[in-house]
Amino acid sequence: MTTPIEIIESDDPLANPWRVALVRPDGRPAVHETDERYVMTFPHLILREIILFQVVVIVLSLAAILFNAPLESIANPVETPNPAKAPWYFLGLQELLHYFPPVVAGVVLPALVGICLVVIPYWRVNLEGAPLWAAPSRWKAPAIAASVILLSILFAAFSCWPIVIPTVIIGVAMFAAHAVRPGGRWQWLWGVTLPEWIMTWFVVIAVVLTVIGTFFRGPGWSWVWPWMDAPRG
Amino acid sequence: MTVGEWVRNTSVYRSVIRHGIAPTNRNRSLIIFENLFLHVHPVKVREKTLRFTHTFWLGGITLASTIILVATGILLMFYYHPSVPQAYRDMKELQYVVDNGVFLRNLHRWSAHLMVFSAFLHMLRVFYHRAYRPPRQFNWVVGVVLLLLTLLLSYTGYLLPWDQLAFWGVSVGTNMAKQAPLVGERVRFFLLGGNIVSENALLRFYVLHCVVLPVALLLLISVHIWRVRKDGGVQGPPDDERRSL
Amino acid sequence: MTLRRLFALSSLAFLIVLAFSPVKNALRPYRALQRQFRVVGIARASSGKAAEVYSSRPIAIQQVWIPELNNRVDRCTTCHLGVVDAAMTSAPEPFRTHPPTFHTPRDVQRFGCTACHGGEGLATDEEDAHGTSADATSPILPTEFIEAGCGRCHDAEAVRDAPTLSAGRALMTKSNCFACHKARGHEDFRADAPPLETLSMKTGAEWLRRWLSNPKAVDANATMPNFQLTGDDIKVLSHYLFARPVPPQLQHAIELAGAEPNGDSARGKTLFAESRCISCHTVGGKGNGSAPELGTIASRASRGWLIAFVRDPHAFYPQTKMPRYSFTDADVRDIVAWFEDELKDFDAPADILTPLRVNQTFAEKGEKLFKSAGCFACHSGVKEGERFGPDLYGIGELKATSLDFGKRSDLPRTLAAWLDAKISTPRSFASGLKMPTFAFDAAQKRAIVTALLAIPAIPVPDAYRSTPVQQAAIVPAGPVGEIMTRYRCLSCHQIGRAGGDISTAPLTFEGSKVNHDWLVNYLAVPYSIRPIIAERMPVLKVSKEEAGKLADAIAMIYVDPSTPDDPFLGRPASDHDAAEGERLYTTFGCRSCHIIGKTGGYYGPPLTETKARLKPGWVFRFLQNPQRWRADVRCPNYGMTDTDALRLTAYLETLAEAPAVPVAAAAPARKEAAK
Amino acid sequence: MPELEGMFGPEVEEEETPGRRDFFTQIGVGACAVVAVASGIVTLDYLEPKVLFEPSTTYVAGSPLDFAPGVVVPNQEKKAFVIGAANGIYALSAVCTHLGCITRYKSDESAIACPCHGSRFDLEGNVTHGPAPRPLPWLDVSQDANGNLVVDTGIVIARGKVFRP
Amino acid sequence: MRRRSLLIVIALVLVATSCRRANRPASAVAIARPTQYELRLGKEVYQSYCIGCHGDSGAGDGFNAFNLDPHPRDLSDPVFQKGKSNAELADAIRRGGAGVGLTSLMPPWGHTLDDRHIDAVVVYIRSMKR
Repeated sequence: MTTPIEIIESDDPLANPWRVALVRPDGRPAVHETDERYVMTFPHLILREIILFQVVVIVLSLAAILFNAPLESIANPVETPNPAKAPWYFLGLQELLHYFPPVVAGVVLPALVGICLVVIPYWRVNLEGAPLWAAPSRWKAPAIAASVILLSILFAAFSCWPIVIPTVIIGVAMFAAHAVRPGGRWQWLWGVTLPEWIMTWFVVIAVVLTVIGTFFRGPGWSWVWPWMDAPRG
Repeated sequence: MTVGEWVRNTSVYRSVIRHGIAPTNRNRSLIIFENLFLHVHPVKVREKTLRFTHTFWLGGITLASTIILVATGILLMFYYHPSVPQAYRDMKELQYVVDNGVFLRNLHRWSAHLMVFSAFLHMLRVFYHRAYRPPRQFNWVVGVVLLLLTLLLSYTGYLLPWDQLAFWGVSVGTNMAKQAPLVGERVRFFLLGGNIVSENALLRFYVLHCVVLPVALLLLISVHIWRVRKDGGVQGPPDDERRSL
Repeated sequence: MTLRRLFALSSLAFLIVLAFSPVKNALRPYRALQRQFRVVGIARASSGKAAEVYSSRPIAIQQVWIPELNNRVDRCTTCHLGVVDAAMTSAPEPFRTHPPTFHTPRDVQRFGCTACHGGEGLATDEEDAHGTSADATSPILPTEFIEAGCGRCHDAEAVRDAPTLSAGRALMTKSNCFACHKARGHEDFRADAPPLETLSMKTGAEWLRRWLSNPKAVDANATMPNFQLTGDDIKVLSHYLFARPVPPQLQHAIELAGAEPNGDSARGKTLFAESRCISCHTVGGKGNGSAPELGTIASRASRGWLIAFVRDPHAFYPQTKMPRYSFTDADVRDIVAWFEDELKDFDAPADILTPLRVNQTFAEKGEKLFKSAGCFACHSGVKEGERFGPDLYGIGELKATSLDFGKRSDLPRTLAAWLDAKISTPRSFASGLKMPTFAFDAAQKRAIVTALLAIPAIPVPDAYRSTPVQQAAIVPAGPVGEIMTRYRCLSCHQIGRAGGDISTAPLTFEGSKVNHDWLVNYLAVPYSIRPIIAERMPVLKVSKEEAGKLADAIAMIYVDPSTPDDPFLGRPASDHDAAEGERLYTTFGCRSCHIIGKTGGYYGPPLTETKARLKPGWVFRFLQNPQRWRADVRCPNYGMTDTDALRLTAYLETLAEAPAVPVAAAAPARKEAAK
Repeated sequence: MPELEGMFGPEVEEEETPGRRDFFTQIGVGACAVVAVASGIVTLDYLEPKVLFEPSTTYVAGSPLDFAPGVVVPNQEKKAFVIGAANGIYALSAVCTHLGCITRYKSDESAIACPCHGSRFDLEGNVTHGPAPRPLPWLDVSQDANGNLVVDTGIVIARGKVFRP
Repeated sequence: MRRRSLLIVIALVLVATSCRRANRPASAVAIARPTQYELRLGKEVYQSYCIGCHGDSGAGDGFNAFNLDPHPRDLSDPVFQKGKSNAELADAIRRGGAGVGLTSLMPPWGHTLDDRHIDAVVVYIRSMKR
């Protein structure tokens, strides 16, 4: 029983019994590959899944043993803690509220993000996956530069530096990608598509805002350094 | 004959598990397709999808934390009364009286954070691996809705301990919802069952957290996972440009 | 690392990590303590059967659940297992029996533990239950302030077994805390600080400057705190106070009095001593101290003002506790003449009583300061809703984390330390704070902190509140009432629960106690009933007619219905009874405290004049239970039978001499007693 | 299905020796089984309430002097009767032995009647009429430190055991 | 199988020992000292009722002592303290001098003070030992 795993590569349906039918590439499901190594789901995948589950439980249990879930004093509608913070995943939004009118920060921007996420797979530019500078065109560079500058100015008008700074950095990086030489250490930068640039921009902003909201905001939503004692309010 | 063998020879055992235990490919295949839950898997998988960097197992982590959340959540419900001030006192009871209560509550809380976090990372992974492309467009949308549901679940659960953190977190959150033009006020009114965060709000959040949202989540998770299989299994990094349309 | 090895390892880790919580749970400290308690209990058990009870105790969480008391759940007895177990007296903590108090052990099921002690009743581990961590929701009350626990239910009374709490409450009232701060039960509080209308004719700018910069330094009896006013503040306040118009009648009276000829200083000195002014005032620190020090009175108030004031204090100061003595005009002139001769600050500058020339601009500034500094709260009274300082509601249950420690980084982060600092040096927390500085000593501070800690966030339910019968003092209307008001009987005597605490003789049932004729004489010329107490009732110069009216009213109104007029029920006591009573007097050892004839102790009043002074029914009831009317009467209860009490009464009723031992004979004992 | 055997290809083996592989598998499966069984037990332990918020089964019925022979004092809340007898005092459960309705005392007939299905009991709890299958149980009566009667509805005692104060 | 169970046992023991808390009650035989509360109560009672004859320090030199014959007991005397048990002291306070065969000048306090006050006074008297 010491024979190594034998991978059967064959188009013979009898030798590859999991493949019930062959379908054409333009149909569904899109199963194209015939030249890959296959292994039995049991035990290879199942065991990994079990281990994954166990590891997740172990990590969470250790967290549960070491750190108690927060529980403050009973809710008191007349005593507002300062600052009153939403759960951490909403703190980016709450931070936005600091800069923009409530309608913009609380409704327009989240709704925009939600819509954007939903429509991603239905946009051609997302599906093509061509690097940003792959197809040179006359209007592309000026349009991107204009967008970055306009967005920067727009957000700067609200003094929303946590958005302006990432915007400028991403903008600079986009043009830097244009300049990278193929074959160098930075080649991957050239391969980044426009949707990826936008998503990165969004993620960086979300992370920056959330981190600021979580750690750098004290009483009255004023700026505090997390390693200093926050003044009691 | 060992006890194990005897058990495996009983007709009851054989009515439930129809395959042998010898490590043959046939038995291993039967394990998969004779099991409702494993049936979502194919009998064989592409070896490279097992690589860690293929998916970073982020969907699996999210699912694992969901399972933990359901299990611990059901147990916690046994000791929870959605009323003021008993809800808060129940937290203390879990901590001081109920055996392992504080462990389960911690586990539930941290799993919830992990679920939000890993679901978000999962979405990013799928995006950067361009795994939303056809035929997976619909599953991407399902995933976005799942992320939203995850956030809502975490948020509704946030109020249930009825402590200062919960109360003011939810007050701030629902006031953000109030900003929506036209419907904002109504949405908040319906969500809270009133104009203030009160016992009504606690009950509504409880029902949403324990019934409405979990049912929706589990249904959509089934769709999501089923579609993973139907759309050709997990999709890793787009190294294979043949597949781009 | 192969997959299976990984699986084996992660499964083991899975098992170990998951086992953590149940094992930790099984090893919770209270379980170990309960096992330990079994051992301790068996070692201390008096019988095999008792030991059996200890050894069969289940290991389980114990709790006292009181739905009626804010749904309180106290699990303290999970570890403090011997709280009501008499066998655990002097056992090691946490098993020790609760020290006996009025409510323990009998009321443990009724109140639980945290109602008095604070702490987190739901908790089953030491740290959380005692709330020792800085952010604990409900820290346990330190033993030092434990009487605060009594005050949660006894929220409006002096509690006999809680002297610190009672002292704190009395001190807060006396210090006029409630003039500025709102507190439950004190909504109608009115400070009785003197009105300032006649100040410009009473004193001078220099004296006022000294007073405002530190009242206690001028007069140790001052209740006014130190507002830490700057020189400018004092200047503008002085201008404002001197600018206030004097009511014409008083102005007239003061001016007339100032123009009267000088009196006889020597006679004034005698009168002053006779009148026992030091029952309330002090002279050179000697005296009761509840009224101003008179040692330098002539450097404090002008002669005219003093004469006019002593003649009719109530016209100047309606809320004053000072009686209006029935002095003649000459008497007052003489007394003030003695003041002018002797009771003077001889080091003071000559112009200490020179009035200020008012500058109107300063006076206007001063008026603003009078309001902004809060002077008006005591001196003009405040309307409801205008209290100056923060509310005291719930101050006893503030969380340490919610307190503003301001600049005081030196303090421990506890409520008690914060309160203590607030009443010691209120302005040290931040600049611009307005609370003045009181000069409390350590014991007083402890008492006030105790009283403050007794103010709960949520009052206990009514069923648990001890609500003493709030009976107002019954003071008859009409002429007798006027006499009683004039002589301010209630400043010293208690009637019911109202009245002052200077006299040890409440008037509530005085009519049942003393004979009418004796009382008439006593009111006219009071003397010291108890030789060891030098303080006695002041000689108010009550006329015979007034004394008669008062005695009539007392005999009629202040009567205890349960005290018989005639304990002998119509069968007069025989000589034999009296003889038996005399024997009992010796048997009981009454002479260790009382004087009859020439021998006996100075602790109680001499009994030589019993027949003249006391009614037999009262003596009889008193002998049966001396603490019947006042719980703090020192005479022991001998548990006498009715016959014995009656015989002793019969004996005491034979005693009708004048006091055998003159007051002065007891002089050596006085100093002791004054302590 | 032996004919299908070939479709699955030969058995797949890994590089390890069977003994080692078995050992690791057994450790893994064994640990998982222990976790499964233990979590079941721990869950049961978790579900067992450790403290109860239930009203006490005892109550103070009053002074023994209040129970002259023939006096019947019902307690609606605690579902019991305290009855004075010639030779002492006893307590009866007021819960009908038929279907658990609360019986009532009819003073004019000196009987205990159940409003639901017409069962009747005499003052010693014996069934005199109706569907009740058993007599009303007698409850424990004792005296506290103040001399008051304490009834414990949680303790059933032998019939006829009258408490003598 | 044996190795497996051994491993599990070792693991469990490790877990068990690592989370044991050092929270042990004092030994069963130790006698606790009087609480501050008892001392305070005892002092209050003493100063109300006893100080007149027995004096501030218990030396029997109260202001009323001069007229008493026999003289009040010196409560701070170590010999006296050693010779009397707490129960005897409490009994003398409760029943008075006459009750325990001594002078009737020491009154009985049993009807005035309850047991906890008397016990507290005894505790306080013990603290006055020279």
